[in-house]
Amino acid sequence: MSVPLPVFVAIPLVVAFVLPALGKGLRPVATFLANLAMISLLVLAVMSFGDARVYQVGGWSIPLGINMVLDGFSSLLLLAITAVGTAAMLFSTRYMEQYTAKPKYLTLFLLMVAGMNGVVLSGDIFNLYVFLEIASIASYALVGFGGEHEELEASFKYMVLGSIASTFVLFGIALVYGNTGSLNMAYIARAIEATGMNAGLAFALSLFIAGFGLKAALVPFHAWLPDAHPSAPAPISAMLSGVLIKALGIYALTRLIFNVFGVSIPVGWVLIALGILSMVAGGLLAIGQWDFKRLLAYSSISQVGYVVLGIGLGTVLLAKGASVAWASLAILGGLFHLVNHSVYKSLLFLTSGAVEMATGTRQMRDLGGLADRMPVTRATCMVASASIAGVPPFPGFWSKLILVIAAVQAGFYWIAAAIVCVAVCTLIMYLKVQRYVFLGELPEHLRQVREAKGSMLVAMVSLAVLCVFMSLLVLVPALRAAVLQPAVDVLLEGVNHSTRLIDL
Amino acid sequence: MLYALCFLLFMIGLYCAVVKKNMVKIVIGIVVMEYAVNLFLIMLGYRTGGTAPILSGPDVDVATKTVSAHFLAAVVDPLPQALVLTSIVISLGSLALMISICIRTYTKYGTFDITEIRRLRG
Amino acid sequence: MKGMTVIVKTVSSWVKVLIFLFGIYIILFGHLSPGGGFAGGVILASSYVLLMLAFGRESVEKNLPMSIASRLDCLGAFLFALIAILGLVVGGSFFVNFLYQKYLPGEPFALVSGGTIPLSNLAIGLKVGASLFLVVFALSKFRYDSKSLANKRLSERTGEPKE
Amino acid sequence: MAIFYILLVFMIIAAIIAVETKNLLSSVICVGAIGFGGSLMFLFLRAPDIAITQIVVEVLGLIILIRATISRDLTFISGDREFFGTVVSIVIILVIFVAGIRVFDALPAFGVPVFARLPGTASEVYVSRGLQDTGATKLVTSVYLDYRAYDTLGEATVLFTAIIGAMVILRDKSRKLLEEPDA
Repeated sequence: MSVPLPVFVAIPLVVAFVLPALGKGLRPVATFLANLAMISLLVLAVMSFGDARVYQVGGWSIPLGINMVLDGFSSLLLLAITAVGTAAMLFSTRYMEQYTAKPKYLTLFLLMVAGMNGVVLSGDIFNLYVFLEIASIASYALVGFGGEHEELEASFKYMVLGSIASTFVLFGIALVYGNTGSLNMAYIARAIEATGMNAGLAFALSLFIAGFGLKAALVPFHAWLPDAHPSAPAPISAMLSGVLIKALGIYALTRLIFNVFGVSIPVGWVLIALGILSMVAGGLLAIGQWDFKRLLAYSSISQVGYVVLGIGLGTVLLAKGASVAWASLAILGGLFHLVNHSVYKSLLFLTSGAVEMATGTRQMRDLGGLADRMPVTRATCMVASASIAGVPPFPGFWSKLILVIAAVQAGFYWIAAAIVCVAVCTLIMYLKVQRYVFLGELPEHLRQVREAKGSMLVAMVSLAVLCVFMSLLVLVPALRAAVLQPAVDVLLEGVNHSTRLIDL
Repeated sequence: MLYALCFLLFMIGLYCAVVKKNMVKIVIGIVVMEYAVNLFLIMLGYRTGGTAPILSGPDVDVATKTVSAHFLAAVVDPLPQALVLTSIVISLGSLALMISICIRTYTKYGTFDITEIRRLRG
Repeated sequence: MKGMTVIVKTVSSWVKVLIFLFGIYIILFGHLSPGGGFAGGVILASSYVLLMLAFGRESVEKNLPMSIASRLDCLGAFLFALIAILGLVVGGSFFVNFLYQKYLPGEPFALVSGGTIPLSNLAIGLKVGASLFLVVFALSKFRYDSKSLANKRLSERTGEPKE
Repeated sequence: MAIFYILLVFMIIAAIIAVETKNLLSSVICVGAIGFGGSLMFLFLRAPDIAITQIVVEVLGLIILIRATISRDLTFISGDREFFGTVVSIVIILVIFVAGIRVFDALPAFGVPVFARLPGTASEVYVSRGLQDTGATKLVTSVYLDYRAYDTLGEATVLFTAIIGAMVILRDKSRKLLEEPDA
């Protein structure tokens, strides 16, 4: 049975609209409903995985109405969003007891998920903008959820930069509409193919790169991320670092570049430059951090750099007309790293939340020796750290290896060298995390610390299990062909992809 | 030329949002940017000497629900207007949230000056 | 805040009704003339904002408590989503205008025309009115707190307590 | 045609005053002037719907903005951020402006809508078949609530999100002591 695509947006929306109206006595019901919504979304995402279809909202034929598109790329993102979202929601069931206004938190969480689902499923650029705004505004409010000095400051900074980014995107959309007369991605792609790029479209593309680059926190635009991500409650940090910057930033940018504007060499080099800058700067800045969550946030910038680098490498190779196999390899590496990062970075943020909740601090200087007190948290953190640092059997190793191979094959040895160097940086910073948080002497004030409980453990352990088995995605050819290759094919097909889907 | 003036308005807003250090000024800059984009979208749909996209009695054949050729040749583009309606609402929503954050920050820090609101290390 | 003078109170209690009616008119005729659910909803909200400015927060709180406004907000949004889902159930596609296409074609220029469009306008009007009232109401809470805070800050700066 | 130039120049002047004035309240009032200028502009651009929406939103937006400025001691924060950053930002903005100003040549001349120039766009159908398809005589509404109603759902959700977010931010107490974990 094929699931109607609007369901992915409608379920979280309707539940979100109902939750704030529930009375005080119905708090457990609200939590249950929110969890149920997330789990059903996950089930639906798994069920509809591998489909490729177009849904015409309102029954209007394509240029008239809005269409939603499900293809390999969007189903990959959809799966990541719902999986991480379900884990984060489970985690918040207990974690968010320390804050007030839990129903509003659940509402905002679901709205953010609805926004991200809307973005990855949209086939219409203005619709993409609207859902981008839903997800962004929900995340601004969630960053400030704590209501204390740091949270508010981070939230304001994030909101200002995010709003500027949204305005850039809207301006770009206006320029695209003025030049092509259409808002549908496939129609725009066709129009651009027919007339070629002109100054207006090029400017629109640079506005998109700046706007979505701000949302993805690529390096010249990264100022908000190291403040915003640590300030949010831990499950929200997991969502923000794990999927939000990818769905709103990288997904949207990649979709527009590959399937709408078409690849070109300058754009590819811009992406590579942004990727390498983010990788190096994020990695170097992360090592010096002593705040657990802040270190993770800087490391997110660095890891997102890998993804953008892989995609940029693919862009350059495709635009040069070099062998498709190499481009495919680079993109595969980038996308695999994207999925990996969404799993292990959200797991890391969840463990940081568990540590913070148990000890009341995030400063690594004040922590230490938690390995005996919190064995499960320690084990999950270990898995995630090993994975992100690229220790061989774990998935992070394979995605970095693929990127290095792709760079070497394409002849960009210096890029391969940069990847390896930043991987060493990453290894150092996660050794530091292990050393200062879980090993060493247990300070006096932490003797009473207890392991996290119930739903928090379930969420962390399930993500850790997922993280261990992710390597199979690339090692087993059948799985790779079923999960990652469709997404890569969507990007390789370029501007013809959206047109072909419409003509189906 | 009109488009360029509109772009100038956008840039003034961007300047205000990037350079000023008063939180409310920054918000004002963003509001100005949003005005400029809305205006730009509507200007894209304008037709010199056109009519508003609202049907009135003489334009419509009520029985067949068809529209007169005269109206078709004169009407401005309705699509950007629908888009701007959406984007105005979005900017109102984000304005409300931004001002809430400003006021709340003010009650915590006692100032609107972002150079004094520096608990977080850059 | 106890509100303003008697003149202002009397006038605004009359004008409020007119504004409210105008808002409803704008919403109902949204598919025929300029206006629509959003503009009408803002006008509805502004009638309550006027009341709040003239009579003070407390009297408005009695008139329309925040919990009810919040419920109305949810109800409006839910109704709009419901129209969309009914389109999926009845018309076979999300957001299909099933009323117009199947049951109620209506005459052009009539109040009852356009199928689900007037209903959507009503839902949006309800939602927008309630939510904007809520936000202005919530923002108005902070007036006095912040004044005392500014004094506190000033005294911290100059080093001597004020008042 | 001249009216557009007059209004736009008026808006730009108001924007410059809003940006540069030291008094926050006058700045907010100038934003109101930009908004009303824009509303008039929409009216002359044959978009009465947007004009009405703009006016009512303007009024409410001003109320919200003034809430942020009234009875505050520090409405007179002047000056910019640190010098170096300011210079860099200004240079970047100038570069974007100079780069961007040429892109408008590629657009059709002002006064020619896109759908009149390119055949087969959606707007063409909206105009000719909008009444037949949706039954609404105001074509903007037929686009807004029927053809592209999904956007409108998103828009209503944005407002909902923003309001819930504002209430979350403005709540009195945000943390509570966790009850002792039941061991």
